Amino acid sequence: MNLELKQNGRVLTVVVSGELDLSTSPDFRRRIGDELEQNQGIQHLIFDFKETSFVDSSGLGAILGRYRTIAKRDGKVSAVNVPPHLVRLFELSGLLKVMTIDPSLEEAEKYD
Amino acid sequence: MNLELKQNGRVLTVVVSGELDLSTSPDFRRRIGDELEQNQGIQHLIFDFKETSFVDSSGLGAILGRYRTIAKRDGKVSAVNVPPHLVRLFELSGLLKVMTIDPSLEEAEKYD
Amino acid sequence: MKENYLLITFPSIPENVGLARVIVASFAAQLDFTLNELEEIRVATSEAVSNCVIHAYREQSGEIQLELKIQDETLSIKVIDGGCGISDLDLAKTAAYSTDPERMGLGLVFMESFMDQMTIESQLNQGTQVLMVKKPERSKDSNDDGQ
Amino acid sequence: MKENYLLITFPSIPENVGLARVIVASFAAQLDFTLNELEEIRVATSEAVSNCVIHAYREQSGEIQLELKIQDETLSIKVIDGGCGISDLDLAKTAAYSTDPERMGLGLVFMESFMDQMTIESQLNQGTQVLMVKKPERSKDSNDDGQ
Ligand SMILES: Nc1ncnc2c1ncn2[C@@H]1O[C@H](COP(=O)(O)OP(=O)(O)O)[C@@H](O)[C@H]1O
Ligand SMILES: Nc1ncnc2c1ncn2[C@@H]1O[C@H](COP(=O)(O)OP(=O)(O)O)[C@@H](O)[C@H]1O
Repeated sequence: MNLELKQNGRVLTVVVSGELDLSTSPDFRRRIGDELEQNQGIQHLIFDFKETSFVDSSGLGAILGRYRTIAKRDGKVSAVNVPPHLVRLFELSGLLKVMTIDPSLEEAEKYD
Repeated sequence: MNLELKQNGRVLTVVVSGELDLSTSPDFRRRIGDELEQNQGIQHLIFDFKETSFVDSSGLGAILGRYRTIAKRDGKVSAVNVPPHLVRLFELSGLLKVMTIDPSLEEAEKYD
Repeated sequence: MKENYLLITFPSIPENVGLARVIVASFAAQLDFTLNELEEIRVATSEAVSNCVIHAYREQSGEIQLELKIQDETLSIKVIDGGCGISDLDLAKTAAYSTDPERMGLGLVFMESFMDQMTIESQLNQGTQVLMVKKPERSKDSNDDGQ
Repeated sequence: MKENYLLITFPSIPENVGLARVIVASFAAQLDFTLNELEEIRVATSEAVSNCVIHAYREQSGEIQLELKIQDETLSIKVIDGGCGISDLDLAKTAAYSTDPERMGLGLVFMESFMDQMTIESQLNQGTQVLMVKKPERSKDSNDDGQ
Protein backbone atom coordinates (compact mmCIF):
# COMPACT_ATOMS: atom_id res chain seq x y z
CA MET A 1 0.00 0.00 0.00
CA ASN A 2 1.08 3.52 -0.73
CA LEU A 3 -0.52 6.75 0.52
CA GLU A 4 -0.37 10.21 -0.99
CA LEU A 5 -1.64 12.98 1.29
CA LYS A 6 -2.55 16.39 -0.12
CA GLN A 7 -3.99 19.22 1.93
CA ASN A 8 -6.05 21.94 0.36
CA GLY A 9 -7.59 24.38 2.84
CA ARG A 10 -9.64 22.39 5.34
CA VAL A 11 -9.70 19.31 3.10
CA LEU A 12 -7.24 16.43 3.27
CA THR A 13 -7.20 14.18 0.21
CA VAL A 14 -5.69 10.73 0.57
CA VAL A 15 -4.88 8.72 -2.55
CA VAL A 16 -4.73 5.06 -1.52
CA SER A 17 -2.90 2.72 -3.85
CA GLY A 18 -2.36 -1.01 -3.52
CA GLU A 19 -3.83 -3.28 -0.87
CA LEU A 20 -5.45 -2.17 2.38
CA ASP A 21 -5.54 -5.18 4.70
CA LEU A 22 -4.28 -6.45 8.05
CA SER A 23 -0.64 -5.87 7.19
CA THR A 24 -1.02 -2.38 5.75
CA SER A 25 -3.84 -0.86 7.82
CA PRO A 26 -1.61 -0.02 10.84
CA ASP A 27 0.45 2.22 8.56
CA PHE A 28 -2.76 3.72 7.12
CA ARG A 29 -4.07 4.50 10.64
CA ARG A 30 -0.78 6.01 11.75
CA ARG A 31 -0.03 8.16 8.71
CA ILE A 32 -3.50 9.70 8.46
CA GLY A 33 -3.89 9.86 12.25
CA ASP A 34 -0.62 11.79 12.60
CA GLU A 35 -1.64 14.22 9.88
CA LEU A 36 -5.04 14.89 11.46
CA GLU A 37 -3.48 15.39 14.88
CA GLN A 38 -0.74 17.73 13.71
CA ASN A 39 -3.12 19.70 11.62
CA GLN A 40 -6.26 20.54 13.60
CA GLY A 41 -7.41 22.80 10.76
CA ILE A 42 -8.33 19.77 8.65
CA GLN A 43 -12.07 19.24 8.79
CA HIS A 44 -12.90 17.08 5.76
CA LEU A 45 -11.36 13.89 4.43
CA ILE A 46 -11.52 12.61 0.87
CA PHE A 47 -10.31 9.12 -0.01
CA ASP A 48 -9.36 8.53 -3.62
CA PHE A 49 -9.61 4.78 -4.29
CA LYS A 50 -8.75 4.82 -8.00
CA GLU A 51 -5.54 2.86 -7.47
CA THR A 52 -6.79 0.63 -4.64
CA SER A 53 -6.55 -3.01 -5.64
CA PHE A 54 -7.88 -4.65 -2.48
CA VAL A 55 -9.73 -3.85 0.75
CA ASP A 56 -11.08 -6.26 3.37
CA SER A 57 -12.71 -5.76 6.78
CA SER A 58 -9.37 -4.76 8.36
CA GLY A 59 -9.14 -1.98 5.78
CA LEU A 60 -12.77 -0.95 6.25
CA GLY A 61 -12.11 -0.70 9.99
CA ALA A 62 -9.15 1.55 9.37
CA ILE A 63 -11.26 3.82 7.14
CA LEU A 64 -14.05 3.96 9.72
CA GLY A 65 -11.54 4.82 12.45
CA ARG A 66 -10.48 7.95 10.56
CA TYR A 67 -14.16 8.94 10.27
CA ARG A 68 -14.45 9.12 14.05
CA THR A 69 -11.83 11.88 14.22
CA ILE A 70 -13.46 13.85 11.43
CA ALA A 71 -16.93 13.49 12.99
CA LYS A 72 -15.64 15.19 16.15
CA ARG A 73 -14.69 18.16 13.97
CA ASP A 74 -18.15 18.22 12.37
CA GLY A 75 -16.52 17.30 9.07
CA LYS A 76 -17.38 14.99 6.23
CA VAL A 77 -15.70 11.89 4.84
CA SER A 78 -16.16 11.12 1.19
CA ALA A 79 -14.81 8.62 -1.32
CA VAL A 80 -14.10 9.14 -5.00
CA ASN A 81 -13.12 6.84 -7.88
CA VAL A 82 -14.48 3.81 -6.06
CA PRO A 83 -14.09 0.58 -8.09
CA PRO A 84 -17.29 -1.57 -8.30
CA HIS A 85 -16.03 -4.35 -6.00
CA LEU A 86 -15.31 -1.77 -3.30
CA VAL A 87 -18.74 -0.16 -3.63
CA ARG A 88 -20.25 -3.50 -2.65
CA LEU A 89 -17.97 -3.88 0.40
CA PHE A 90 -18.73 -0.33 1.49
CA GLU A 91 -22.46 -1.07 1.24
CA LEU A 92 -22.31 -4.40 3.09
CA SER A 93 -20.23 -2.90 5.88
CA GLY A 94 -22.56 0.00 6.51
CA LEU A 95 -19.70 2.42 5.86
CA LEU A 96 -21.92 4.33 3.43
CA LYS A 97 -23.97 5.52 6.41
CA VAL A 98 -21.08 7.78 7.37
CA MET A 99 -19.12 8.16 4.13
CA THR A 100 -20.55 9.48 0.88
CA ILE A 101 -19.38 8.34 -2.51
CA ASP A 102 -18.86 11.40 -4.68
CA PRO A 103 -18.82 11.32 -8.47
CA SER A 104 -15.51 13.16 -8.75
CA LEU A 105 -12.71 14.72 -6.79
CA GLU A 106 -13.90 18.18 -7.90
CA GLU A 107 -17.35 17.49 -6.50
CA ALA A 108 -15.93 16.21 -3.20
CA GLU A 109 -13.63 19.21 -2.82
CA LYS A 110 -16.63 21.54 -2.63
CA TYR A 111 -16.90 20.68 1.07
CA ASP A 112 -14.21 23.20 1.79
CA MET B 1 -0.94 -19.22 -23.58
CA ASN B 2 -2.67 -18.00 -26.68
CA LEU B 3 -1.44 -18.31 -30.29
CA GLU B 4 -2.36 -16.21 -33.29
CA LEU B 5 -1.27 -17.67 -36.64
CA LYS B 6 -1.13 -15.51 -39.76
CA GLN B 7 0.11 -16.72 -43.12
CA ASN B 8 1.47 -14.31 -45.70
CA GLY B 9 2.91 -15.99 -48.79
CA ARG B 10 5.56 -18.44 -47.68
CA VAL B 11 5.84 -16.86 -44.21
CA LEU B 12 3.91 -17.99 -41.15
CA THR B 13 3.83 -15.47 -38.31
CA VAL B 14 2.96 -16.74 -34.84
CA VAL B 15 2.07 -14.24 -32.12
CA VAL B 16 2.66 -15.97 -28.78
CA SER B 17 0.93 -14.46 -25.77
CA GLY B 18 1.08 -15.60 -22.17
CA GLU B 19 3.23 -18.35 -20.73
CA LEU B 20 5.07 -21.00 -22.73
CA ASP B 21 5.97 -23.80 -20.32
CA LEU B 22 5.40 -27.51 -19.65
CA SER B 23 1.64 -27.17 -19.53
CA THR B 24 1.23 -25.05 -22.65
CA SER B 25 4.03 -26.28 -24.93
CA PRO B 26 2.13 -29.41 -26.11
CA ASP B 27 -0.56 -27.12 -27.52
CA PHE B 28 2.14 -24.90 -29.08
CA ARG B 29 3.78 -27.93 -30.77
CA ARG B 30 0.48 -29.29 -32.03
CA ARG B 31 -1.03 -26.04 -33.36
CA ILE B 32 2.07 -24.93 -35.26
CA GLY B 33 2.94 -28.50 -36.27
CA ASP B 34 -0.51 -29.02 -37.79
CA GLU B 35 -0.30 -25.75 -39.69
CA LEU B 36 3.13 -26.57 -41.13
CA GLU B 37 1.99 -30.04 -42.14
CA GLN B 38 -1.23 -28.92 -43.79
CA ASN B 39 0.49 -26.11 -45.56
CA GLN B 40 3.67 -27.34 -47.22
CA GLY B 41 4.06 -23.96 -48.95
CA ILE B 42 5.15 -22.36 -45.68
CA GLN B 43 8.92 -21.96 -45.69
CA HIS B 44 9.67 -19.32 -43.06
CA LEU B 45 8.51 -18.92 -39.49
CA ILE B 46 8.39 -15.68 -37.49
CA PHE B 47 7.65 -15.70 -33.77
CA ASP B 48 6.32 -12.48 -32.29
CA PHE B 49 7.09 -12.52 -28.55
CA LYS B 50 5.74 -9.08 -27.68
CA GLU B 51 3.00 -10.49 -25.45
CA THR B 52 4.98 -13.45 -24.09
CA SER B 53 5.19 -13.23 -20.31
CA PHE B 54 7.18 -16.38 -19.60
CA VAL B 55 9.31 -19.04 -21.31
CA ASP B 56 11.38 -21.81 -19.73
CA SER B 57 13.35 -24.74 -21.16
CA SER B 58 10.15 -26.63 -22.02
CA GLY B 59 9.11 -23.64 -24.12
CA LEU B 60 12.56 -23.28 -25.70
CA GLY B 61 12.38 -26.97 -26.66
CA ALA B 62 9.03 -26.43 -28.31
CA ILE B 63 10.41 -23.48 -30.32
CA LEU B 64 13.49 -25.48 -31.37
CA GLY B 65 11.26 -28.37 -32.46
CA ARG B 66 9.46 -26.13 -34.96
CA TYR B 67 12.84 -25.01 -36.32
CA ARG B 68 13.62 -28.61 -37.35
CA THR B 69 10.63 -28.69 -39.71
CA ILE B 70 11.52 -25.34 -41.22
CA ALA B 71 15.17 -26.32 -41.66
CA LYS B 72 14.05 -29.28 -43.82
CA ARG B 73 12.34 -26.76 -46.09
CA ASP B 74 15.49 -24.62 -46.27
CA GLY B 75 13.61 -21.88 -44.47
CA LYS B 76 14.44 -19.43 -41.72
CA VAL B 77 13.12 -18.95 -38.20
CA SER B 78 13.20 -15.50 -36.73
CA ALA B 79 11.95 -13.79 -33.60
CA VAL B 80 10.67 -10.24 -33.21
CA ASN B 81 9.71 -8.06 -30.23
CA VAL B 82 11.78 -10.20 -27.87
CA PRO B 83 11.65 -8.91 -24.26
CA PRO B 84 15.09 -8.60 -22.56
CA HIS B 85 14.62 -11.56 -20.20
CA LEU B 86 13.87 -13.79 -23.19
CA VAL B 87 16.92 -12.59 -25.13
CA ARG B 88 19.06 -13.93 -22.31
CA LEU B 89 17.31 -17.33 -22.30
CA PHE B 90 17.63 -17.55 -26.08
CA GLU B 91 21.35 -16.84 -25.80
CA LEU B 92 22.01 -19.29 -22.97
CA SER B 93 20.10 -22.05 -24.72
CA GLY B 94 21.99 -21.71 -27.99
CA LEU B 95 18.71 -21.09 -29.79
CA LEU B 96 20.25 -18.03 -31.42
CA LYS B 97 22.46 -20.33 -33.48
CA VAL B 98 19.40 -21.31 -35.48
CA MET B 99 16.99 -18.43 -34.90
CA THR B 100 17.73 -14.78 -35.67
CA ILE B 101 16.31 -11.92 -33.67
CA ASP B 102 15.00 -9.32 -36.08
CA PRO B 103 14.45 -5.67 -35.17
CA SER B 104 10.87 -5.60 -36.48
CA LEU B 105 8.16 -7.67 -38.05
CA GLU B 106 8.58 -5.74 -41.29
CA GLU B 107 12.26 -6.64 -41.38
CA ALA B 108 11.55 -10.30 -40.66
CA GLU B 109 8.87 -10.49 -43.33
CA LYS B 110 11.45 -9.73 -46.02
CA TYR B 111 12.36 -13.41 -46.02
CA ASP B 112 9.45 -14.06 -48.28
CA MET C 1 -8.27 -30.50 -15.53
CA LYS C 2 -10.65 -32.23 -13.17
CA GLU C 3 -9.06 -32.49 -9.72
CA ASN C 4 -6.30 -30.71 -7.91
CA TYR C 5 -5.19 -29.82 -4.43
CA LEU C 6 -2.70 -27.62 -2.61
CA LEU C 7 -1.69 -27.92 1.04
CA ILE C 8 0.09 -24.94 2.55
CA THR C 9 1.58 -24.19 5.96
CA PHE C 10 2.94 -20.80 7.05
CA PRO C 11 3.48 -18.75 10.18
CA SER C 12 0.70 -16.44 11.40
CA ILE C 13 2.23 -13.08 10.51
CA PRO C 14 0.27 -10.24 8.86
CA GLU C 15 2.57 -10.27 5.80
CA ASN C 16 1.28 -13.72 4.89
CA VAL C 17 -2.35 -12.66 4.54
CA GLY C 18 -1.63 -11.12 1.13
CA LEU C 19 0.40 -14.16 0.14
CA ALA C 20 -2.54 -16.43 1.03
CA ARG C 21 -4.80 -14.31 -1.19
CA VAL C 22 -2.43 -14.62 -4.16
CA ILE C 23 -2.12 -18.38 -3.72
CA VAL C 24 -5.84 -19.01 -3.36
CA ALA C 25 -6.71 -16.73 -6.30
CA SER C 26 -4.16 -18.41 -8.60
CA PHE C 27 -5.40 -21.84 -7.58
CA ALA C 28 -9.05 -20.82 -8.00
CA ALA C 29 -8.27 -19.46 -11.47
CA GLN C 30 -8.03 -23.09 -12.65
CA LEU C 31 -11.83 -23.06 -12.47
CA ASP C 32 -14.15 -20.91 -14.57
CA PHE C 33 -14.66 -18.11 -12.02
CA THR C 34 -15.43 -14.57 -13.16
CA LEU C 35 -13.17 -11.74 -12.01
CA ASN C 36 -15.89 -10.69 -9.60
CA GLU C 37 -16.09 -14.17 -8.10
CA LEU C 38 -12.30 -14.29 -7.75
CA GLU C 39 -12.50 -10.98 -5.90
CA GLU C 40 -15.04 -12.47 -3.49
CA ILE C 41 -12.75 -15.45 -2.93
CA ARG C 42 -9.86 -13.09 -2.20
CA VAL C 43 -11.87 -11.22 0.42
CA ALA C 44 -13.14 -14.41 2.09
CA THR C 45 -9.60 -15.84 2.22
CA SER C 46 -8.23 -12.59 3.59
CA GLU C 47 -10.82 -12.59 6.40
CA ALA C 48 -10.26 -16.21 7.37
CA VAL C 49 -6.46 -15.94 7.42
CA SER C 50 -6.54 -12.55 9.20
CA ASN C 51 -8.70 -14.12 11.93
CA CYS C 52 -6.03 -16.74 12.57
CA VAL C 53 -3.37 -14.05 12.87
CA ILE C 54 -5.35 -11.67 15.08
CA HIS C 55 -7.72 -13.81 17.11
CA ALA C 56 -6.43 -17.38 17.15
CA TYR C 57 -2.84 -16.64 18.10
CA ARG C 58 -3.02 -13.01 19.29
CA GLU C 59 0.41 -11.85 20.37
CA GLN C 60 2.10 -15.20 19.89
CA SER C 61 2.93 -16.63 16.52
CA GLY C 62 1.50 -19.95 15.45
CA GLU C 63 1.00 -21.93 12.27
CA ILE C 64 -1.78 -21.59 9.75
CA GLN C 65 -2.74 -24.38 7.36
CA LEU C 66 -4.56 -23.85 4.11
CA GLU C 67 -6.06 -26.83 2.31
CA LEU C 68 -7.28 -26.00 -1.16
CA LYS C 69 -9.13 -28.49 -3.31
CA ILE C 70 -10.78 -28.57 -6.71
CA GLN C 71 -13.30 -31.35 -7.18
CA ASP C 72 -16.46 -31.53 -9.31
CA GLU C 73 -15.65 -28.06 -10.64
CA THR C 74 -15.97 -26.75 -7.08
CA LEU C 75 -13.37 -24.95 -4.99
CA SER C 76 -13.04 -25.71 -1.30
CA ILE C 77 -10.81 -23.76 1.06
CA LYS C 78 -10.04 -25.01 4.54
CA VAL C 79 -8.29 -22.61 6.92
CA ILE C 80 -6.98 -24.29 10.05
CA ASP C 81 -5.33 -22.82 13.14
CA GLY C 82 -4.24 -24.32 16.43
CA GLY C 83 -5.15 -21.24 18.41
CA CYS C 84 -7.50 -20.20 21.21
CA GLY C 85 -10.74 -21.39 19.61
CA ILE C 86 -14.18 -19.72 19.63
CA SER C 87 -16.44 -20.20 22.62
CA ASP C 88 -19.74 -19.16 21.03
CA LEU C 89 -19.91 -19.75 17.28
CA ASP C 90 -23.36 -18.19 16.80
CA LEU C 91 -22.30 -15.05 18.59
CA ALA C 92 -19.08 -14.90 16.57
CA LYS C 93 -21.08 -15.06 13.33
CA THR C 94 -23.28 -12.12 14.36
CA ALA C 95 -22.70 -9.05 12.21
CA ALA C 96 -20.73 -6.34 14.04
CA TYR C 97 -19.77 -8.72 16.86
CA SER C 98 -16.08 -8.64 17.64
CA THR C 99 -14.01 -9.36 20.72
CA ASP C 100 -11.67 -6.61 19.54
CA PRO C 101 -13.08 -3.05 19.89
CA GLU C 102 -10.88 -1.86 17.00
CA ARG C 103 -12.42 -4.34 14.55
CA MET C 104 -15.72 -4.35 12.65
CA GLY C 105 -16.95 -7.88 13.31
CA LEU C 106 -17.58 -8.42 9.61
CA GLY C 107 -15.06 -11.14 8.75
CA LEU C 108 -17.38 -14.11 9.22
CA VAL C 109 -20.26 -12.18 7.62
CA PHE C 110 -18.16 -11.55 4.48
CA MET C 111 -17.02 -15.18 4.38
CA GLU C 112 -20.63 -16.34 4.52
CA SER C 113 -21.96 -13.92 1.94
CA PHE C 114 -19.10 -14.26 -0.56
CA MET C 115 -18.89 -18.04 -0.60
CA ASP C 116 -21.59 -20.62 -1.42
CA GLN C 117 -21.06 -22.35 1.88
CA MET C 118 -19.15 -21.66 5.09
CA THR C 119 -18.87 -23.89 8.14
CA ILE C 120 -16.75 -23.51 11.26
CA GLU C 121 -15.61 -26.08 13.76
CA SER C 122 -13.84 -24.85 16.84
CA GLN C 123 -12.60 -26.16 20.15
CA LEU C 124 -11.44 -23.90 22.96
CA ASN C 125 -7.66 -23.88 23.26
CA GLN C 126 -7.39 -26.41 20.44
CA GLY C 127 -8.08 -24.33 17.39
CA THR C 128 -10.50 -23.48 14.65
CA GLN C 129 -11.21 -24.88 11.22
CA VAL C 130 -13.14 -22.92 8.64
CA LEU C 131 -14.41 -24.60 5.47
CA MET C 132 -15.53 -22.43 2.57
CA VAL C 133 -16.93 -23.78 -0.69
CA LYS C 134 -17.68 -22.02 -3.97
CA LYS C 135 -18.58 -23.17 -7.47
CA PRO C 136 -18.37 -20.84 -10.48
CA GLU C 137 -21.83 -19.57 -11.46
CA ARG C 138 -20.97 -20.40 -15.08
CA SER C 139 -20.41 -24.06 -14.17
CA LYS C 140 -23.68 -24.25 -12.27
CA ASP C 141 -25.65 -23.55 -15.45
CA SER C 142 -24.07 -26.43 -17.34
CA ASN C 143 -24.53 -30.16 -16.77
CA ASP C 144 -23.00 -31.51 -13.62
CA ASP C 145 -20.54 -33.69 -15.53
CA GLY C 146 -18.68 -30.60 -16.74
CA GLN C 147 -17.65 -30.59 -20.40
CA MET D 1 10.14 -8.68 8.16
CA LYS D 2 13.05 -10.91 9.00
CA GLU D 3 12.01 -14.56 8.74
CA ASN D 4 9.26 -16.43 7.02
CA TYR D 5 8.50 -19.82 5.53
CA LEU D 6 5.95 -21.56 3.36
CA LEU D 7 5.51 -25.32 2.99
CA ILE D 8 3.49 -26.51 0.03
CA THR D 9 2.36 -29.90 -1.23
CA PHE D 10 0.61 -30.52 -4.55
CA PRO D 11 0.16 -33.25 -7.16
CA SER D 12 2.66 -33.51 -10.03
CA ILE D 13 0.49 -32.26 -12.87
CA PRO D 14 1.70 -29.79 -15.53
CA GLU D 15 -0.96 -27.22 -14.54
CA ASN D 16 0.75 -26.80 -11.17
CA VAL D 17 4.07 -25.65 -12.62
CA GLY D 18 2.64 -22.18 -13.27
CA LEU D 19 1.03 -22.15 -9.83
CA ALA D 20 4.40 -22.95 -8.23
CA ARG D 21 5.96 -20.01 -10.11
CA VAL D 22 3.29 -17.61 -8.84
CA ILE D 23 3.67 -18.81 -5.25
CA VAL D 24 7.48 -18.64 -5.24
CA ALA D 25 7.53 -15.22 -6.92
CA SER D 26 5.00 -13.74 -4.44
CA PHE D 27 6.94 -15.18 -1.52
CA ALA D 28 10.27 -13.97 -2.92
CA ALA D 29 8.81 -10.47 -3.36
CA GLN D 30 9.02 -10.08 0.43
CA LEU D 31 12.75 -9.61 -0.15
CA ASP D 32 14.36 -6.77 -2.10
CA PHE D 33 14.74 -8.61 -5.42
CA THR D 34 14.74 -6.71 -8.72
CA LEU D 35 12.22 -7.65 -11.39
CA ASN D 36 15.03 -9.32 -13.29
CA GLU D 37 16.02 -11.41 -10.27
CA LEU D 38 12.38 -12.41 -9.72
CA GLU D 39 12.28 -13.51 -13.35
CA GLU D 40 15.33 -15.70 -12.78
CA ILE D 41 13.68 -17.22 -9.71
CA ARG D 42 10.56 -17.94 -11.75
CA VAL D 43 12.57 -19.78 -14.41
CA ALA D 44 14.57 -21.80 -11.84
CA THR D 45 11.36 -22.80 -10.03
CA SER D 46 9.68 -23.72 -13.27
CA GLU D 47 12.58 -26.00 -14.24
CA ALA D 48 12.77 -27.73 -10.86
CA VAL D 49 9.03 -28.38 -10.63
CA SER D 50 8.79 -29.42 -14.29
CA ASN D 51 11.53 -31.99 -13.67
CA CYS D 52 9.45 -33.56 -10.90
CA VAL D 53 6.44 -33.78 -13.20
CA ILE D 54 8.29 -35.12 -16.27
CA HIS D 55 11.22 -37.12 -14.96
CA ALA D 56 10.55 -38.05 -11.33
CA TYR D 57 7.06 -39.44 -11.78
CA ARG D 58 6.78 -39.86 -15.57
CA GLU D 59 3.38 -41.25 -16.46
CA GLN D 60 2.23 -41.72 -12.88
CA SER D 61 1.20 -38.87 -10.65
CA GLY D 62 3.02 -38.24 -7.38
CA GLU D 63 3.40 -35.46 -4.87
CA ILE D 64 5.73 -32.50 -5.02
CA GLN D 65 6.80 -30.56 -1.94
CA LEU D 66 8.04 -26.99 -2.00
CA GLU D 67 9.77 -25.60 1.06
CA LEU D 68 10.34 -21.87 0.86
CA LYS D 69 12.28 -19.97 3.46
CA ILE D 70 13.43 -16.41 4.07
CA GLN D 71 16.29 -16.08 6.50
CA ASP D 72 19.11 -13.52 6.71
CA GLU D 73 17.55 -11.71 3.75
CA THR D 74 18.14 -14.82 1.69
CA LEU D 75 15.59 -16.95 -0.16
CA SER D 76 15.90 -20.71 -0.19
CA ILE D 77 13.72 -22.99 -2.28
CA LYS D 78 13.65 -26.73 -1.72
CA VAL D 79 11.86 -28.85 -4.30
CA ILE D 80 11.30 -32.43 -3.19
CA ASP D 81 9.85 -35.40 -5.05
CA GLY D 82 9.48 -39.06 -4.16
CA GLY D 83 10.13 -40.21 -7.70
CA CYS D 84 12.62 -42.34 -9.62
CA GLY D 85 15.77 -40.47 -8.56
CA ILE D 86 18.84 -39.60 -10.64
CA SER D 87 21.55 -42.21 -11.14
CA ASP D 88 24.40 -39.92 -12.23
CA LEU D 89 24.15 -36.38 -10.88
CA ASP D 90 27.19 -35.04 -12.74
CA LEU D 91 25.88 -36.35 -16.02
CA ALA D 92 22.42 -34.90 -15.30
CA LYS D 93 23.96 -31.46 -14.72
CA THR D 94 25.77 -31.52 -18.06
CA ALA D 95 24.39 -28.95 -20.50
CA ALA D 96 22.27 -30.53 -23.23
CA TYR D 97 22.11 -33.87 -21.43
CA SER D 98 18.60 -35.23 -21.16
CA THR D 99 17.12 -38.70 -20.86
CA ASP D 100 14.21 -37.41 -22.95
CA PRO D 101 15.05 -36.84 -26.65
CA GLU D 102 12.31 -34.18 -26.90
CA ARG D 103 13.92 -32.03 -24.20
CA MET D 104 16.85 -29.64 -24.20
CA GLY D 105 18.75 -30.75 -21.10
CA LEU D 106 18.93 -27.16 -19.86
CA GLY D 107 16.83 -27.28 -16.71
CA LEU D 108 19.64 -27.91 -14.25
CA VAL D 109 21.90 -25.50 -16.16
CA PHE D 110 19.32 -22.71 -15.80
CA MET D 111 18.79 -23.51 -12.12
CA GLU D 112 22.55 -23.26 -11.51
CA SER D 113 23.07 -20.08 -13.48
CA PHE D 114 20.00 -18.19 -12.23
CA MET D 115 20.42 -18.93 -8.53
CA ASP D 116 23.39 -18.18 -6.23
CA GLN D 117 23.61 -21.79 -5.21
CA MET D 118 22.07 -25.08 -6.30
CA THR D 119 22.58 -28.50 -4.77
CA ILE D 120 20.87 -31.81 -5.53
CA GLU D 121 20.52 -34.91 -3.43
CA SER D 122 18.99 -37.96 -5.02
CA GLN D 123 18.48 -41.63 -4.32
CA LEU D 124 17.34 -44.09 -6.96
CA ASN D 125 13.68 -45.03 -6.53
CA GLN D 126 13.47 -42.83 -3.45
CA GLY D 127 13.37 -39.36 -4.88
CA THR D 128 15.22 -36.13 -5.45
CA GLN D 129 15.68 -32.98 -3.44
CA VAL D 130 16.89 -29.76 -5.03
CA LEU D 131 17.97 -26.82 -2.91
CA MET D 132 18.32 -23.40 -4.52
CA VAL D 133 19.45 -20.27 -2.71
CA LYS D 134 19.44 -16.64 -3.80
CA LYS D 135 20.05 -13.33 -2.07
CA PRO D 136 19.03 -10.00 -3.63
CA GLU D 137 22.06 -8.22 -5.11
CA ARG D 138 20.87 -5.03 -3.42
CA SER D 139 21.07 -6.70 0.00
CA LYS D 140 24.55 -8.04 -0.68
CA ASP D 141 25.96 -4.49 -0.94
CA SER D 142 24.66 -3.50 2.47
CA ASN D 143 25.85 -4.69 5.87
CA ASP D 144 25.02 -8.26 6.68
CA ASP D 145 22.72 -7.26 9.52
CA GLY D 146 20.24 -5.81 7.03
CA GLN D 147 18.73 -2.44 7.85
N1 LIG E 1 -9.75 -18.27 13.96
C1 LIG E 1 -10.29 -17.72 15.08
N2 LIG E 1 -9.81 -18.04 16.31
C2 LIG E 1 -10.35 -17.50 17.43
N3 LIG E 1 -11.39 -16.64 17.42
C3 LIG E 1 -11.91 -16.28 16.23
C4 LIG E 1 -11.39 -16.80 15.00
N4 LIG E 1 -12.13 -16.27 14.00
C5 LIG E 1 -13.05 -15.48 14.57
N5 LIG E 1 -12.94 -15.47 15.91
C6 LIG E 1 -13.81 -14.75 16.88
O1 LIG E 1 -14.99 -14.37 16.22
C7 LIG E 1 -15.18 -12.94 16.29
C8 LIG E 1 -15.83 -12.44 15.02
O2 LIG E 1 -14.96 -12.63 13.92
P1 LIG E 1 -15.12 -11.76 12.60
O3 LIG E 1 -16.54 -11.83 12.15
O4 LIG E 1 -14.11 -12.21 11.62
O5 LIG E 1 -14.85 -10.27 13.05
P2 LIG E 1 -13.53 -9.50 13.54
O6 LIG E 1 -12.33 -10.18 12.96
O7 LIG E 1 -13.71 -8.13 13.00
O8 LIG E 1 -13.53 -9.54 15.04
C9 LIG E 1 -13.80 -12.39 16.51
O9 LIG E 1 -13.85 -11.13 17.15
C10 LIG E 1 -13.16 -13.45 17.41
O10 LIG E 1 -13.52 -13.30 18.74
N1 LIG F 1 13.52 -34.59 -10.22
C1 LIG F 1 14.11 -35.47 -11.05
N2 LIG F 1 13.87 -36.80 -10.95
C2 LIG F 1 14.45 -37.68 -11.78
N3 LIG F 1 15.32 -37.33 -12.75
C3 LIG F 1 15.60 -36.02 -12.92
C4 LIG F 1 15.03 -35.03 -12.09
N4 LIG F 1 15.52 -33.84 -12.47
C5 LIG F 1 16.36 -34.07 -13.48
N5 LIG F 1 16.43 -35.40 -13.77
C6 LIG F 1 17.29 -36.05 -14.78
O1 LIG F 1 18.31 -35.13 -15.18
C7 LIG F 1 18.26 -34.88 -16.60
C8 LIG F 1 18.65 -33.46 -16.89
O2 LIG F 1 17.66 -32.57 -16.35
P1 LIG F 1 17.49 -31.11 -16.93
O3 LIG F 1 18.83 -30.44 -16.96
O4 LIG F 1 16.44 -30.41 -16.14
O5 LIG F 1 17.04 -31.29 -18.44
P2 LIG F 1 15.70 -31.83 -19.10
O6 LIG F 1 14.56 -31.62 -18.16
O7 LIG F 1 15.58 -31.02 -20.33
O8 LIG F 1 15.91 -33.28 -19.39
C9 LIG F 1 16.84 -35.24 -17.00
O9 LIG F 1 16.77 -35.59 -18.37
C10 LIG F 1 16.52 -36.40 -16.06
O10 LIG F 1 17.03 -37.63 -16.55
